[in-house]
Amino acid sequence: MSMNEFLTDEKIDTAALEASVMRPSDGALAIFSGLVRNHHAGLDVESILYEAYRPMAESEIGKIVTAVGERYPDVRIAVKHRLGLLRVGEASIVIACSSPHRADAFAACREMIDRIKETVPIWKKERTTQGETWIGWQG
Amino acid sequence: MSMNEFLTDEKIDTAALEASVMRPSDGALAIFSGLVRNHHAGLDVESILYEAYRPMAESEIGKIVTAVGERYPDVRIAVKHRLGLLRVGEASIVIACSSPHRADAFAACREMIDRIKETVPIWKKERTTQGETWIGWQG
Amino acid sequence: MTSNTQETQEQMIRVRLLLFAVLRDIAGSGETDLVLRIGSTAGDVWQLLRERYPELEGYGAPPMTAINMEYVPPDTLLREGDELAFIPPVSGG
Amino acid sequence: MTSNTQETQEQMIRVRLLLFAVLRDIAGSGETDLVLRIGSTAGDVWQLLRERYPELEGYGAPPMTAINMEYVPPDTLLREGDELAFIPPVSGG
Repeated sequence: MSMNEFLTDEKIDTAALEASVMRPSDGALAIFSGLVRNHHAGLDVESILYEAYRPMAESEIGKIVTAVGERYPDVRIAVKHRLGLLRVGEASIVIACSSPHRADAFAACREMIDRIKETVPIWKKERTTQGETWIGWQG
Repeated sequence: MSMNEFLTDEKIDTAALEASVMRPSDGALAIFSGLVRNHHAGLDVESILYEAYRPMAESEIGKIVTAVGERYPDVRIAVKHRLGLLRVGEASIVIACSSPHRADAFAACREMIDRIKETVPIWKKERTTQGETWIGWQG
Repeated sequence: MTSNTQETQEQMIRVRLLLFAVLRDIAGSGETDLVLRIGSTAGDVWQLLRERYPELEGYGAPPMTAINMEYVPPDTLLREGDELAFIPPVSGG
Repeated sequence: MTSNTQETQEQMIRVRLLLFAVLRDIAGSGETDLVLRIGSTAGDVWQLLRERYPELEGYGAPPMTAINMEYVPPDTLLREGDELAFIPPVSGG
């Protein structure tokens, strides 16, 4: 596991991710981008700060790539999650899944984002017009 | 219906498609690209020629965009299908679906490509090492 | 595919036939102007094509049929000025 | 959070505690070295945190717990040199 395989502090280079998965045998490429929205829970969002337990987040994303790759052996998967301060409209995550056939590419891409949102130790703090809040903590 | 809303003879500009659908309220962007594969039915594919009944193809894609948009009212949809001679690895179609939430973006993107493959009058002729064949015709 | 010159113009309609992809290759031409008897259907034109082009003999039923860029059943009556297209199985995407 | 200096070093273990996001903000620090009795569990450390930080009082059960970057149940025994992290509900993606 490289320390910077799946996490980045820079704008995500979607074209590079795509190029890293596409093979001549692929007929389908599914890309998912998570974007910073301008609203959440009725509030106007100005920006989001993403923070991670970095080595564990790298490890957990790696496990998910492996697990989803085993379920869809024809699919090649790449993923980058951005950390730091993001503005509305910027991508926090991009997942690229290429496959000979589209059903697997879509399914793998969907499973990737669903699992990443469940277990990877990354947190976001929203800055809204009402102040700053860590999302997910009910304290 | 513009004559060149959904069809193009040029390389598809995915970034422009993305930009055309993304709104500040969107948290998810799903992109599907159909790629020319290097194999089909056991043969090595060198290139594919795409041909369309152009005005009807524009009309049919427009109907699909409308129908899928009605099923997923929060999703904004853009699509381009390329015509002419394409090489292995090039994109024949790109569909971009943005939405506040990812489930709708994925579902709309998947329905778009499934429906386009069913009814839009576009045909491909594969050039393989064994010669040229129109795909789909069992004559 | 040709007009019957014995009949009067009032009993005839003009239809533009479009053929694509494998059908155009078989017919050698993508666009043909037809003069047909009133009452002719899209399916009747398909039968004319089958009689002219032996490659189509195996296809009793027409492929998908469009009139004026809308899919229609093959028994749809043709009208003056219609644009008729036979749509081989599509393979876009 | 502090060692009991009455006990010998042999009965104690050193553990590095990592806190993230809202937990770090509450604790005021993201990394703390703990000296704990042998036999301490991750859950025991969570109870220490609750006693020290009133903001955590409502949370009897710890959030997700990781030792050496692997999720574990809260009753997992800590060992010398472990890296312990409490993982508030994640919100990545």
